[in-house]
Amino acid sequence: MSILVGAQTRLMVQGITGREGAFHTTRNREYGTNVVAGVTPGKGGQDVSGIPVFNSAREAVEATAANTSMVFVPPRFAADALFEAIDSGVELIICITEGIPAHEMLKVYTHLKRGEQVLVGPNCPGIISPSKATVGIMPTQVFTPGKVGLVSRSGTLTYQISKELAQLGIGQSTVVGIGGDPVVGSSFIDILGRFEEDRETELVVMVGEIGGNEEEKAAEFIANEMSTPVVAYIAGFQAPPGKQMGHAGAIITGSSGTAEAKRVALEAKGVRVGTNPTEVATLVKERLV
Amino acid sequence: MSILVGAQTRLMVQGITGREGAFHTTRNREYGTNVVAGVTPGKGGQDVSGIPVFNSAREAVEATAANTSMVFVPPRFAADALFEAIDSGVELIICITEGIPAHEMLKVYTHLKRGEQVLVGPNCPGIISPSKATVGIMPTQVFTPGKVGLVSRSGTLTYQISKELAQLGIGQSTVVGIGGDPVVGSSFIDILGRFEEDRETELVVMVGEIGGNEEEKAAEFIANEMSTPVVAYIAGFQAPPGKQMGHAGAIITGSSGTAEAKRVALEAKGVRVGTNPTEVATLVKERLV
Amino acid sequence: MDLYEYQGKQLFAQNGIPVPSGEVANTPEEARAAAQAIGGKVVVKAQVQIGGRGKAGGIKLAETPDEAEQRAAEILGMDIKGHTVHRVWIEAASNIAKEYYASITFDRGEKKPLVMLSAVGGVDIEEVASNQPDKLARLHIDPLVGLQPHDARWLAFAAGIDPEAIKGVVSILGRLYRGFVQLDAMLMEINPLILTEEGEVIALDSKVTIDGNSLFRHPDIAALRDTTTSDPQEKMAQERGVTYVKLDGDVGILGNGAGLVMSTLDVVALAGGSPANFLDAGGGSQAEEVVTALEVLLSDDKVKVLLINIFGGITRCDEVAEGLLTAVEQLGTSLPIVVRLDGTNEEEGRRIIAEKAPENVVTEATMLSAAERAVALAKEAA
Amino acid sequence: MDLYEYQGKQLFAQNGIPVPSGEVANTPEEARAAAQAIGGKVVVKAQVQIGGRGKAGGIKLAETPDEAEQRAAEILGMDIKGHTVHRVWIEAASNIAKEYYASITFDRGEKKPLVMLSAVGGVDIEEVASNQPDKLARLHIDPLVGLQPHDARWLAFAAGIDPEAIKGVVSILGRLYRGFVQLDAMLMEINPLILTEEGEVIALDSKVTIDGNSLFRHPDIAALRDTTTSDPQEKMAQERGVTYVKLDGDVGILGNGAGLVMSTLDVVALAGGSPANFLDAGGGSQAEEVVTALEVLLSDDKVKVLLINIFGGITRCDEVAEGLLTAVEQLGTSLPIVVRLDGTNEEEGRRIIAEKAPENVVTEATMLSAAERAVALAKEAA
Repeated sequence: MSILVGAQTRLMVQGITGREGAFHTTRNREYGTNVVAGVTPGKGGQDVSGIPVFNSAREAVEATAANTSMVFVPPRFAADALFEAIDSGVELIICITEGIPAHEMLKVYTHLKRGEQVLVGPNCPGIISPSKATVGIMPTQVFTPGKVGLVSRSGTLTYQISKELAQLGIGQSTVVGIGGDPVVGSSFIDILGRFEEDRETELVVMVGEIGGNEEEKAAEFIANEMSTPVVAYIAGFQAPPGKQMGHAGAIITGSSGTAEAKRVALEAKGVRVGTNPTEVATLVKERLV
Repeated sequence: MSILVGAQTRLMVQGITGREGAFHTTRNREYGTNVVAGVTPGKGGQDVSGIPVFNSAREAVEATAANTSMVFVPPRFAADALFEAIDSGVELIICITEGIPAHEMLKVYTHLKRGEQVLVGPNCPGIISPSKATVGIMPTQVFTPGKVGLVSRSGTLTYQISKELAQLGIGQSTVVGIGGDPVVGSSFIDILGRFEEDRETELVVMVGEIGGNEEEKAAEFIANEMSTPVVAYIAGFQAPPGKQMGHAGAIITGSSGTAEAKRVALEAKGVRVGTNPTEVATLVKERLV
Repeated sequence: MDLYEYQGKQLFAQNGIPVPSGEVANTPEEARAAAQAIGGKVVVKAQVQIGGRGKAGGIKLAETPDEAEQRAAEILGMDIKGHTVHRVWIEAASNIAKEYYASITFDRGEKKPLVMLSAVGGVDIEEVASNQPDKLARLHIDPLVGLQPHDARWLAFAAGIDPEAIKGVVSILGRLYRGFVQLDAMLMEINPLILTEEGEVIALDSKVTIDGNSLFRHPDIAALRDTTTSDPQEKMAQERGVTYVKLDGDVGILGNGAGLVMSTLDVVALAGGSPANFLDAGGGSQAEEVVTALEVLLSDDKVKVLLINIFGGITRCDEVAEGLLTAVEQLGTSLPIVVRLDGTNEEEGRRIIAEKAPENVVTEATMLSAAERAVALAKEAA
Repeated sequence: MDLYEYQGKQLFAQNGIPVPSGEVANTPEEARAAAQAIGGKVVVKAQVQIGGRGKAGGIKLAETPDEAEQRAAEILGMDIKGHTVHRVWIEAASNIAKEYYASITFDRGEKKPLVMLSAVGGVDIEEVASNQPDKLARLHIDPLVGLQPHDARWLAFAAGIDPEAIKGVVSILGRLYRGFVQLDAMLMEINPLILTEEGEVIALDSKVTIDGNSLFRHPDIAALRDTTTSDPQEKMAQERGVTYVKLDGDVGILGNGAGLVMSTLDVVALAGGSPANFLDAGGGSQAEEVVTALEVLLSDDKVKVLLINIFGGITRCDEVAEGLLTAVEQLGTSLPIVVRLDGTNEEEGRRIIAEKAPENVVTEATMLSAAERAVALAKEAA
């Protein structure tokens, strides 16, 4: 009935004593997430609203059996925190931090992929399995439990589409923001594969945008590997070529990577692409029946 | 009836056009080894006694389906040649070169161990499966076909013990020199495991020396994992502590790593240890029946 | 962050990659002095961040300092595909025997650096890639292992580099890779990489893009950031650290999050309107950021209506509303402003606007209705 | 290659690891001048490559330059566990608040660098390891990833480093690891690593071993190679690049390959004899190397008989035989020499000796019989 986060989640927060870290940790816990530990070097022994703080991730995992880590550490120190999370042995790492140098993420990613652990993000809003658990910064009031999985490269657009779904009475199994950086730990395909295996997810919404070719690869994957229906949305039809639109994930290089190219690739594989968030919700409604 | 090298070997030689490389390549071929290619950057298109030379290992493998590489490249360039051999996809790499910086080997080893390929050496005399194939610099006249496997950290001591065996009419399935450097691709355990799986190897001789704790680990492995009997020899009972004896593999640090400690560890696990090469041959003779 | 040719070449030189000696000139007089200092034949090259300078007349040979001055006078101020030439690079002319191509790209798909090398250079490499794919050697590099000498050799042989240039090319690839990593580059391209008549291999051009997220550890490169852009809004946005791209229409757009802003542009276009810009106030927008963003938008005369589309996650709608009120008051604008607030503290935000905002500020409940209203207002104003 | 404390500290300083200021002195006068230049209280430290200097009286405090000169005079020339003191290191005295231990070892077993850190320092770390294992934090590092800041922090917290020293210790561990890799070290140890009364963390001692195979790329370190060894044979062997270790007996031993030579030593001992040395002429021994090796052996008066044990692989027995004849002729020795030749070109080698060698050179067919004969001859000569 959900993927990645849920009742089984035992959350550790790296960077828990920062302003944003403390704020969102508390909100995650209020939503029902089992937050078991925080990590801030030098603040071991303290607590944040009763959540014990440790000097290192390894110590925190040993003491609390945390299985998931949320990384809320400033960009200069985030790659180190990610290596620490990997070495601590948690199964799932969710990195909210925006602005991590791409070459550092390259090293983190290469190291990560030699093992079996999962990273979502960086530069992502997190994951929510409505009414079970949320890890990250998503506005929880937008989401309701249901049978639609949602995976997105964009944070605010995720909220927008979830809101449109809610207006048609449609809830979500899990919503995953994978982040828009050049190097993210989980791709569309990784998350689509998990939704495919989740019995309770009956349809998946994939929210893409210009740049890269992850949507094209996803189209291939959906056609070959998925029985669960997928509805897509792509942002950026009006984006001018060659201009940087907000983050590095959104550069158009030459003719490939455009919203139009992605739409064509998806529709060629039988995936309907909504032209705006409202239409996406309508398409979902039609297909759910 | 043999491990690692044999009739299936298709050998590529990196550094084939050097003086030593060309000499030993020719000798290996004369013994019956199927030498299919050589590699020397910039000499692609030439040949060494009819063996075609390529500019890169990848090209050589593509053109000749080589499955084994012998590295005969000077120490400054050997780590690069090892990375090249790994990336070329050959199954087995045998590195003869002596004097490769240990930190470079650390990187090569770590990279290697992320895959399934096998490295023997560096700083080793190679491998011979008598009357089938030889790869390396061993004096082939010392070896005769038979049912004893031999694995050794020392080159000349390997010849010595093989000669003693020959004098008692005992031949070998395969003889493997694993090399004495701080970082070698294959340990005693790796090779013992292969002999254990080889149906035609009825007994294994393990030739160790002072330094490190590979013999101690092997004792454990022999006791827990092997049904094939093992006879051992350890060199260096007269070595003074703390002095460097010839190569970095032979430093005694404190009380552990001494020949005596190794003898005790092996005998505690029921492995007989000969006090000199002649006695080793006698012990083998007794056990072979 | 894209660098100019001369900046990239300076970084090349610092990393041991041979480049022709040269100097920057901002005026014809400086060009003359540079040519004098360099001596001999020089090339005067327009510094613009766009391809096809040569064909557009932005690269010219000069035999003498006099001629260099004259050529610089012709090139400075030129418009090359919308880019005005503010600087020229004067460099010693090379005797080109062969032209190659070399680059390292940060391959997002494979999540590895991609090295490309071709014995066909000095031309559009995408054409080589599609028409003569066997002439372009490609190799992905394991980021934890790095480019090894054998990788560079394989590329050189596979690309068909001439034997006399192999050593130089292999050496340059090694240095290019080290530079790529140390400088946090997303792209390093040399086109053409030349073999000279004298047998040297040198970089005759450079295209370098540095990861903006890494600039905190490259203050020297951050200082190169170009502020000569001619567009006043882009300049203002750059100075204030706002992500802004100018477009052709009349509906000014402000949103939070790149995806939502792009979607807003699309929805405005679907509603028959024409976006004037892309402006992302960022994920954690606070009141003062909204003020700054509005200042940028309102300084553009073409804007007839503003569309503010906020979905609050980290961003709080009440803070956005307060920022909007402050901005409208400070800037005293009477332009119609359509506001859509959703997400964190949405009700409080809407209440603030309903109670305190002047008449020209209106709210809409959905993104689609907000876009439609903004388009309608823009048409009225036109 | 082992470095002296002062050499290691100079490398530490080059890598940004704080060390007390200091100078080397070869004479009491130089020690005085050094103390003067440094100013204030100094410590005079014997430079020997052996532990336990302090207990042996090799480390002394001096309040004034006069006193420094006096202490240096006492320490220079001292014998510390068989090591003669040729140099002292004069350094500014530190105000020690806490003593820690830090090291990085090249762990051959795990094939990874091993970092060890303890809040208990200035003592024998092996005792800490066995008596208070929880006081010694250990961490293996992935060589392709390297030591990350979080590794250093974990070590510091796990070792129980005092809060006020955490930052300094973490910083030093990072620099120590970088140095370990860049200098191709097999060991880098700081014992003690101290926290001063002033709150600084500094390295008060150094123990550094560099991989001999890497010296071609560290010419500056290669130049530090110590040639002050007092043993004439070891000195001669060092100068000529022969692997030689002096022992106590009277049977001089020459072989090819470390394993075979060690085995020869053992067999000589089993035969009731006493080896005079370990000498490995190397895997590819040629005629001139045999000459050099014999020169080293014959310069030792204690040697009563020579045992030459060669198993030819790369080494060719005929070349060894020729080298032996040349050496015997050049050096004019009448000492009994027992030769055993096996392997590549063994028959040719034996024939050369049988036909051309003087009477004092005899051959034996096996290693065991050769050892027994050499031992018997040594007993006759004694």
